[in-house]
Amino acid sequence: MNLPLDLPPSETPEQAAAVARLYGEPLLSLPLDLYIPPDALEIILDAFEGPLDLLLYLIRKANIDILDIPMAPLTAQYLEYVEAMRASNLELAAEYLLMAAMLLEIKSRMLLPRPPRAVEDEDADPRAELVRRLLEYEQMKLAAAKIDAQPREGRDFEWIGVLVAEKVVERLPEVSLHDLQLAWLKIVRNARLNRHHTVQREELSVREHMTGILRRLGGGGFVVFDALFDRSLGAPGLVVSFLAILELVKERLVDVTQSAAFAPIYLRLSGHAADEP
Amino acid sequence: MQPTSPDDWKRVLETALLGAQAALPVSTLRLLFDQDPGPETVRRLLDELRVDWEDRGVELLQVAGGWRFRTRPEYQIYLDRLKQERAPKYSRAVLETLAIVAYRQPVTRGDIEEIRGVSVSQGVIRTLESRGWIDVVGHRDVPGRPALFATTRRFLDEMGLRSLTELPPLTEIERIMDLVDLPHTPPTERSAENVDQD
Amino acid sequence: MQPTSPDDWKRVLETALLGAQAALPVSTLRLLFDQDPGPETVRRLLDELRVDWEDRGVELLQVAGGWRFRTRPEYQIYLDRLKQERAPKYSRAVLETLAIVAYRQPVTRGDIEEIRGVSVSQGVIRTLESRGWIDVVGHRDVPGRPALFATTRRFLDEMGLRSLTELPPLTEIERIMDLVDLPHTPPTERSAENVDQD
Repeated sequence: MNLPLDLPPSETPEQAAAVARLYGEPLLSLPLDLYIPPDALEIILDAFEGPLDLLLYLIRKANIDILDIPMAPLTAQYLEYVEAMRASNLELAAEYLLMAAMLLEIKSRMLLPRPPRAVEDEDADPRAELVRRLLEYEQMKLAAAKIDAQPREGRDFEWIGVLVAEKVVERLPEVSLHDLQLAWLKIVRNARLNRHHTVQREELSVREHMTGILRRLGGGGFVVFDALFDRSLGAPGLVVSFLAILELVKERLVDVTQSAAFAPIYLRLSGHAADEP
Repeated sequence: MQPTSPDDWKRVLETALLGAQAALPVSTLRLLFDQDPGPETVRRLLDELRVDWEDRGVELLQVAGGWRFRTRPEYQIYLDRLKQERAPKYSRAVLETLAIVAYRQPVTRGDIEEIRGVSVSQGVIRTLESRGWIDVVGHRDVPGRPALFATTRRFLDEMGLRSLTELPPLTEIERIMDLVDLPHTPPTERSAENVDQD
Repeated sequence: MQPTSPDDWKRVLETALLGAQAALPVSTLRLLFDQDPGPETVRRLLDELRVDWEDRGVELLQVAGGWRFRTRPEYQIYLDRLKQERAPKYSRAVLETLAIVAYRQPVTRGDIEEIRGVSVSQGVIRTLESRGWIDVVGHRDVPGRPALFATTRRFLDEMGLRSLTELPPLTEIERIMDLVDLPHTPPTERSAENVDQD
């Protein structure tokens, strides 16, 4: 494949190169390494991580001083690749075209006579930004290689963790009453934003009885009303038990049935329609 | 590092066994060598290795699956000291859920979510159930029949309480909170101390 | 077994470190002793232990989380003979992205693309995230609020590093870059060592 060179018609590649001066010496021919066989393009495109990578390769292989890049041959070489890639219908990332435009712009700016007022030489060099990016990228590229070379668990070494003789009994978290209090404090504090929770001591006792009664009714069958009262609790206990039952009824957690007046009263969990006593 | 002597190969064996996650059979260990020395040689080296480790805190053992390094049981009391430090803690979600079940029982998961203002994961409930601190005591008779949770006898026992009425009273807490009245700072150590005296 | 001499305690330390599933900091290792010997003594014993293991296939290493034994990389070719599957190899795109996050953190995907000169696929980021080597540490306060990536503690651990300062120093290119007179990177000779302050 003959690669078209993006050079002015009057210039042969030799002339174009001769225009460039490397380290003060006229560059008569591009270093051989700058050329990559065109049929290797596909491999090359895969091998490079992007336009910066390709440019770095061209520069480093040609032993060009990165701080004084000969823009004309580099741009020509770069465009050659881009053109060839496009000609081979390889999927070319937009970044390669963007870089081509950037190189052409730098090249053309360097051809322009420098305005005399541009005193700050270095800043005026149109290549400065490109050089900065190339160097930063190269640094990260080398860093990537070093990180890859760094011994890595699983690939280069294994952590030692020999079996421990006895299986240690799993420790369960400790919870103190204080923890519970603090937890509740947080809840209340958050809830206060919406509404106020008032939970009183008596109510708690009722709630405890509610739980107890629900447990008694846990089987799903009927339990005689009287059996839910523990006489040893004394009058206050009986009242609380009764309040608990009322509360359960109110919250529709239990059903109360009585087949006839003065017949035994039965309770069961709501929703258990089956087995009558 | 190019092992040549039997001692070198013993180092390779030792390294492989120390770095292994499971017991290694002799048949596997033979793969380590450049040239298979046969099972007898490997066994002899393993025996030597076992002797080398005899006065250490780790021993080389022959178990069902092959050979394996293990810490000696005599050292366990020291290793246990390291575990003490990492006593696990329940998350805030678990503690708050427990508090709500304790103070508001019986409650559904929906109730808990309503009070906390956030959804309660199944994991939180399961943590408390598997700890044996809460269980299902019934179902509320509403669509979906959600489970009603309550604290267990074991919860009271492990908290050192005779009954739920011995839980720290909430009215006191709320009173303190009203006095302190911090709009967005969680209760300070001061209020926590006050709570302790209740 | 009742340890009395420093050598006995070294055995206990060794056993704890060999049996640990993670790096152990000196503060934790102090708990092993009947009486806390203080950090200096523990460090001295650890140093002795490290020397004791010098010609073995396993080495004692100080990493981010503390001290930990690991197999020496030179022995990996032997250990690999026992492995069913090889450790994953990462593409240059992944490695370069990792390097940029490691040395320039915190960075956005845009920053990475700027340096690499190509777009960074979501797959590359996801590879590093799912390996647990990078994660999102915040968002840059610019339109779109892009995520800021940084390396994780696990990255350090798996690389056997104590801190980012132990990353391989950046090539001296940076010195050359000073000559270029960069508009926004202030020239420093120490920037390679100071990555964690960037």
